[in-house]
Amino acid sequence: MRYLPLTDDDRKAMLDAVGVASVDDLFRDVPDSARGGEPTDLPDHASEMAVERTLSAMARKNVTGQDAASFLGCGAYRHHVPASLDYIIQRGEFLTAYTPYQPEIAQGTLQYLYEFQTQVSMMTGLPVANASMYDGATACAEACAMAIRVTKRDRVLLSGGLHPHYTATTETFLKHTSAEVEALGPNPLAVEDLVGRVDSRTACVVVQNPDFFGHLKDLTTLADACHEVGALLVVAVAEPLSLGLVNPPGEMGADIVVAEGQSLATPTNFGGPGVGLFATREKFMRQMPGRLCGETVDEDGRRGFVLTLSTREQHIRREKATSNICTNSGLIALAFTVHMTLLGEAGFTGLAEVNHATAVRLAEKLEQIKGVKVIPSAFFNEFAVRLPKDATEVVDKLADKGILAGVPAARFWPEYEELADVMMVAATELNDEAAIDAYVAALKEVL
Amino acid sequence: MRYLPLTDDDRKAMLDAVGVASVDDLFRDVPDSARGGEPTDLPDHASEMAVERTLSAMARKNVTGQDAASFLGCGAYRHHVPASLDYIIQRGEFLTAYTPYQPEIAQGTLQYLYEFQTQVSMMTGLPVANASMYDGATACAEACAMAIRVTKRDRVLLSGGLHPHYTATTETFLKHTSAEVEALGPNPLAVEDLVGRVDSRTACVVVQNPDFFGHLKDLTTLADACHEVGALLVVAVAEPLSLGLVNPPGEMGADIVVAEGQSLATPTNFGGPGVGLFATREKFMRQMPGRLCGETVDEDGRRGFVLTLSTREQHIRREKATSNICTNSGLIALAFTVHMTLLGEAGFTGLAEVNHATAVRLAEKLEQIKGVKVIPSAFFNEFAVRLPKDATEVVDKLADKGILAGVPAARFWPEYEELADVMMVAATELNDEAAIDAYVAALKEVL
Amino acid sequence: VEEPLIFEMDSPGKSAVDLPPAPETAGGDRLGGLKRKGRVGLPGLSEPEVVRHYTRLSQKNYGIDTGFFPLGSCTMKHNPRLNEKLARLSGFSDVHPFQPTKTVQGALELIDTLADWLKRMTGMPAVAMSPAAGAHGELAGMLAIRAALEARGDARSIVLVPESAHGTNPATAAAVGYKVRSIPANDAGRVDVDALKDALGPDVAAFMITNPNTCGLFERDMVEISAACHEAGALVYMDGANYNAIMGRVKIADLGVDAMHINLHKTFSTPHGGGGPGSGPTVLSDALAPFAPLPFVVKQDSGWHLVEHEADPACKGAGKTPFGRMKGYHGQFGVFVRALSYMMSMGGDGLRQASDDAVLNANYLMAKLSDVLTPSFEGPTMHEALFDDRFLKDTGVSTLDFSKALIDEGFHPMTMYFPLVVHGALLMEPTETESRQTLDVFITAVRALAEKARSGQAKEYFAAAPHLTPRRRLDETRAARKPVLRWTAPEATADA
Amino acid sequence: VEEPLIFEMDSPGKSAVDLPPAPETAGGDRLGGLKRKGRVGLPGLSEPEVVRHYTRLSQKNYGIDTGFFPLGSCTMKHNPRLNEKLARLSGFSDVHPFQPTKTVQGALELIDTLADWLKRMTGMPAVAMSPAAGAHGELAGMLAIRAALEARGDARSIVLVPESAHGTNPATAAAVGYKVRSIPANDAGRVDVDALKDALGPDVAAFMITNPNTCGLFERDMVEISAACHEAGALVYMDGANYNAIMGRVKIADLGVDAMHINLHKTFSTPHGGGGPGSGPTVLSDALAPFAPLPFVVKQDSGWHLVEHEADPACKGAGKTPFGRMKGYHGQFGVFVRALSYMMSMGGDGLRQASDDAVLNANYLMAKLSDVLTPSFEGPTMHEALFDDRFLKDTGVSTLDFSKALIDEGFHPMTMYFPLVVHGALLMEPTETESRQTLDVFITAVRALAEKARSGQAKEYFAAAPHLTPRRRLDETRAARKPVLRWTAPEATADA
Repeated sequence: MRYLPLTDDDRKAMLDAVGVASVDDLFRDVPDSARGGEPTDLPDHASEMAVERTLSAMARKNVTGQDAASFLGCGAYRHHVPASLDYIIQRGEFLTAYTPYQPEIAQGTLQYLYEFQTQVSMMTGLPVANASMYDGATACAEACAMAIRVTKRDRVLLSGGLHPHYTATTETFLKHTSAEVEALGPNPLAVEDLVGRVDSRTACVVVQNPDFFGHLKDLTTLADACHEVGALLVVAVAEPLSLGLVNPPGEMGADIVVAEGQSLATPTNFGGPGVGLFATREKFMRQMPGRLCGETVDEDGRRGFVLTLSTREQHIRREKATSNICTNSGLIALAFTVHMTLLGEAGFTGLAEVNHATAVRLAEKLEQIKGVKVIPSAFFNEFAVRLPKDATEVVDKLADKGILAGVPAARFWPEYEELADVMMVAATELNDEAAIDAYVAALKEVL
Repeated sequence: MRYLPLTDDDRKAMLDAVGVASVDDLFRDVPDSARGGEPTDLPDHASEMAVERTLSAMARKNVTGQDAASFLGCGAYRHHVPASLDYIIQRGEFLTAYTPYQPEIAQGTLQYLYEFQTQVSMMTGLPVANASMYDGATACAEACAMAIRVTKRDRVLLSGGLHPHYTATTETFLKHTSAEVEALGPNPLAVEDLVGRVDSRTACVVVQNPDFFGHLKDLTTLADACHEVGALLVVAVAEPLSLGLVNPPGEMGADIVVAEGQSLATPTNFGGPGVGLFATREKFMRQMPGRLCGETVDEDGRRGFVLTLSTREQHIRREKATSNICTNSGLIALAFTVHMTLLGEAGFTGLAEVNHATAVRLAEKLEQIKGVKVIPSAFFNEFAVRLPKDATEVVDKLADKGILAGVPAARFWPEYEELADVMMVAATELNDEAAIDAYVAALKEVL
Repeated sequence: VEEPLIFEMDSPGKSAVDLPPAPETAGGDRLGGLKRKGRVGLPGLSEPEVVRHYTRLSQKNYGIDTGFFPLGSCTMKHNPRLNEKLARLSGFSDVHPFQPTKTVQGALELIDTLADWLKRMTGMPAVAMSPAAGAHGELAGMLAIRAALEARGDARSIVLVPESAHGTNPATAAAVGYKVRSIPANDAGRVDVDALKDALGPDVAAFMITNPNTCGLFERDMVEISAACHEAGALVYMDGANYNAIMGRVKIADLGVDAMHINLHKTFSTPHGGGGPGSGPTVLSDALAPFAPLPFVVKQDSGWHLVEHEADPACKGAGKTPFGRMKGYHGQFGVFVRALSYMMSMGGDGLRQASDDAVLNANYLMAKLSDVLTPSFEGPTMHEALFDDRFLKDTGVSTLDFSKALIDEGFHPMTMYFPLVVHGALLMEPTETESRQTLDVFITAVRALAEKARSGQAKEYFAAAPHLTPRRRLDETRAARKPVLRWTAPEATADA
Repeated sequence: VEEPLIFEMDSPGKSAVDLPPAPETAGGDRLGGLKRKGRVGLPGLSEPEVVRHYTRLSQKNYGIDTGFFPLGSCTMKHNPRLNEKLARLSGFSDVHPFQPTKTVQGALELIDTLADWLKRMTGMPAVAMSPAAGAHGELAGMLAIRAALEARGDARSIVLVPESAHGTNPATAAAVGYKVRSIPANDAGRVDVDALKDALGPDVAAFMITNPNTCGLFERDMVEISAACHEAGALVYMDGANYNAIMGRVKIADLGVDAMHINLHKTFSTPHGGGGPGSGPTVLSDALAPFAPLPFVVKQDSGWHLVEHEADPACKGAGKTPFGRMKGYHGQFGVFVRALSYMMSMGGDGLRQASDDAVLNANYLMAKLSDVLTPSFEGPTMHEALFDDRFLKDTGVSTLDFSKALIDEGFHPMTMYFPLVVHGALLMEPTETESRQTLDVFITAVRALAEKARSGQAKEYFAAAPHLTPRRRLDETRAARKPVLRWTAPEATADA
């Protein structure tokens, strides 16, 4: 067993040192009725080769973004991951470290978290950011809980354009608190009246930008309406690359910005792990959930970094903690921060431009197909389309032709018949002209 | 251009510091007639994505050992490469280091070379080994040159069972020296009379074990015959894994052992890079080619390692050097040594046993096919077979069925008609029962 | 060598990424006038600079790959590279969560196979796969408990937690709307069963217990505890933080528990990554199974099916009433691949041997250090060895000082000041992936330091430790008093 | 922390590899009685121990990834990870050299594409792809020269080499059976053309010249030199060690040379790997092209064809008479993939810019250090800055001491004592992948050290440098006097 360094000789000598006859004696505190836990129905240990063969066989049963032209989004985006990024995050000193509790031997982790917090702050347009959450959906739920703490109010209003998984996760997290969650239904066509629903009981309003259907919106009016009555505006960003091209939520009045960082950090990995980004105003800093890394000095006066404000956290505050989060997404945060560093200002804004142009190009070609309508007038790299046929069927047929054409809205709202012909389509820098043309041609065939 | 850190602002400031108006001025020593070397017919720089797309397209045009069941050997073997090995050799501190000329900051490289030399010495049964050569073929040529230096004789006798590339490389290397190279022709069926050809003019005899056709031989008699007349016995090992199961050449009287380390270090990589292993007796140490790492102490008396005996080398000895080798195969030597360390005694001998048993199993099944004859009576994991049909055609047809069945002898000796029906077949731990059965079934179909 | 922040290395206009050209569009942009006006503020670096920067940062870190990491309750075991390699197969990594399920049968098979292993190992009938980490798994377990109690019309209001528990336990209970009551430990370092029984009552929803507990001890009375809870109508949440000690040895189902999370990033080596990503699948009893969250995978005749809605016939029709959703998508899939790679590598026999070796290693440390340190409780211990600071009495050396001095010896310190039930705790968890040779070197170093501390001559040495690290002790008070959480351009600071 | 040798970590029976079971065979082994009797002697370690061992060893190394590496004549430029990633595509790595060529069309296409780039860049009509490193490429070039001369019945016996040449040049000439004559340098650090012309004669086979030369200078008279050689019936071998300075700037063909090797592991970043593997394709003039070694790739109507024999119609029929074979198989294929990945990433424009930046960086170093160090020759220099040790006169500090002191400042030393034509040489090659910021930090450090040396107060400091490394200066004399080239078990030593 290649991972176990003890030999039988070691075991014998160590049992002697401990003063017991066998390992069984060390388990003598286990009640008799709970002995015999050996999982005899599991296979024995296996060689690398055998494990690789088994898992490779499973992997081959999936259609990948390399096998098919992929236009899927809905909060998980396929971007090129630079080779140097994947090298850096595999370095053992990063990969096999723990949460940086001993700052003297964790300055590597701490400094990148500080760089990460700074980047997230810059992107979102808000002055403070934490060192990551599990993902965008849980960050959204935590933002609502935080808004409730900050405002000491109970009403949470969720836009119908919010990612349905974010909505469901937030509802679940707040289920057993005093909060009242009002989640609006999806309606990609209508203008949602959020302003009219904000009142003095409202802790926060949550909107997504661009929203789940791709609509890009000016949030200034909504922010003003929230602030007028003392509510917070929470903005969720499912595609953080959009921040390279679009006015950041912080500048449109958002009080908390949450985002899913996957798109800039890792391949889609069937949806996980991601990394939740979380930024807010300075005055709410001590109400934030999650780890925070701060600057300080060491005994010799040299700049260094530490985890800080841990009095918010559960290992100090226990049941009074701002959140129960402990392990978060350190390595994905590293991937995110390395990618942002590789891109820099020019790369980040340039990549956003390529994405938008690619999506516009796709939209222009789709609009030329009879019966196909691109729904949002303003969007970034993703938009909902209305098809002249059932979207689930279209997607299914195109999958057989090697095109992952989009995500049918019915996958999220099977009960909304009016969404049956709606499909969300995303385009990134990985979709070249040939893939777009193949898509358009195949779509024409099945319509 | 992502690999170039200078900005135009930097360039301008630096040109000012240098005191010239443009970079062109720095090239003013280039004669006018040789200016204008810009390769205008080459494409401009490209994104990672674009390069990856282009090279991936080339890669997909090849049939890999994962696409087809592969039974190819002839000096390049497909073995499982442990994941930890590939991680270790990619660590920047190893990958991006230079030859360890500054030992104070190269103890990592130097210690693994010392471990490598020790492992090679243990495996071959000879007391000293160098820190690697380019590959097995060049190591073989260097061994002959060394034998000529040691014996001050000129005749080199190459067995017909020596890998034809080793033979050709040796002939090329020695072409313009005083040496007389006698290379015997291939004959997988007959017993070669090497003993009868050794005489007092012989510098060395070179044999391969197992030989190119898979024959495993006791070399003791030949060694005695060489030593009796003052000649050296050079033994080439094309599959070093065989040394886990087979009596090592050093114990059968070899004076120099050369080997190709690829099989234990890297995937087959279409044949390169490999790593040449080179071991000999202590008394010949100062006549060895290539780098040597030796133990010493530092100023504080602590054990450390350095490159040593460099007075043999070309940067000191210039035209009197033992060899012109400079860059060798450091990183592949690391891969080799990591794999040997991972295997250890139990893993190395065990893996050799699995290989041999797999080859025997394959031989037993092939022998049951009418007209197919396994040629060597003793072999390790590879053997020549005689087919009832032209081997090149058989291999070609089986390739179309997804079986890389073997290497036709005619690929090396198109002029030897009597070898037209001979094919070399190898089996390793990567060939499972299912692959063997598929092979046998497909072979039956085409015969 | 000092390493600046990336923001201090900025050359405007530079990038380490070359982009493909943007395609031409017929109608210009479609941003609706919402185009960003100002700069983001990101620095420009070339690829060589970025690779060197993060390489150098990494060299300021300590990981399992670099040395012994006996951090109690964190199970810092070897992280096999095979896990990383297989998670990067494009068939796993380049798969989108919303592909038609017929195109992701392998991914669903993998989730179902991992779930099956977890169920077999624990003997539990169900498992919620989506929680993203241990604390998230606790939340899932407690939500399931609350859902089950509400389903029987008896939500209750109190959760009992031993005083030795990890902070996540009370925090989770509070997040699910429960009041928390603490249960004291007895002199043997275990739950005071009488106190527990006294506390149990009609308003107690659940008891959250860590077993092996945070003192490294197996809760001998676990079966009795579970029975008492169930008798009082309460459910039992077992914190699986220390599951590594008993996997393959104890079937969780035999202990009578209703829910337990499993930290794949600890127990199943997937790895910790400097703080995640984790994954905390939560095994559930029959009582809780119907309330498991969405989504989940079921095998049907036509293949694997992903249940994403309550309205799915595989949900409602099958008597399932999920309590909700824990996060986006379908769980920490990339972590699942790594965990299954590890589990298949170890096999049933290897996983049991891992527990045995982890426990043996801890008891060996305990045996070899008991005469110089002060063990808090009588053994045998499980996978951890707990000492308190009595051996430092009157030396002027604190637990913190002692731990920091270990860093100079080349080791990561043990967990300090936890659990809270002993004074100045030192909690060591060697795990099964350390060799006897490593333990012996560590033992020698600890013994030498203990003697040095007790000599009374080295107070200053300890107070100033560590001496050999990239940074000496850092001023945490300053960091918290006036928090600086991001870099700001020097000019901007001057303006402020 | 000291790291033992693996042999000192042995636990017999342990292995870090789990094997599949050996298949059953009907007739037992077929080893003909040649089964190994004794142990090999290899140590047994588990995977965690092996990973930690080599991780710790790596931390004792310095590489480009960790810092500035201005080692003259070694072109230590950034090694992109994209190269590593693409070389690991299974379509490249898991391909066997003896597959039917119809199954390796992509591999042959890659070789031919790389050859095409090399030919376009240099303007040379042919390239031998198989040499495994620079010195091996020199050998190929000189073998081709000898073959060409023999083909015209005029083998000749002498090769001329400048005294500033790398040692591989004379060693290679000798390996091809030539006598070596040295050509002196002039005061400007270049070949003394008059001396060369005097030496040329009917018995001179070739002139081997490095350009830019090892003093970092372009050989201004190169065109004239080539013409003079050709006029005398000799051929010109140009050592491509310093090609990085002029690629995209100078077409090699325009210099009149007949052969030049290209170090893919230096110029094309593939990387150096602590001493290889390298790859040294050698471009050839029309005069040498027919003699290029086997194997080579030709494009035919049916696809790419691999010529492995003289008897192949694409060989003999095409007027080719290869001089032989340089190594096993078809060249350093894995290195080819990396080189092409780099070249396509850089493009024609990027490769030219790389030369420009490399030359600019070297001239910047020269400009910024000329007042404190002593430049050996007047500039402009090409990609290297050469200084001699006059600035250390009477300080008691040697070039070696000075270089070792740089290590403590966080830099890899420059090349020392080479080229031999200047006294106490210090040869710095910054390459184009270093930023101005890095050069400035280096310049500051060198200036400070130079001042320290000249202060006369720091002789002992320099003599004892480096101070901060895993090992201080090592006793090389001891290593060479009684060489210990392998570990031996302590017992065995005692017996001896």
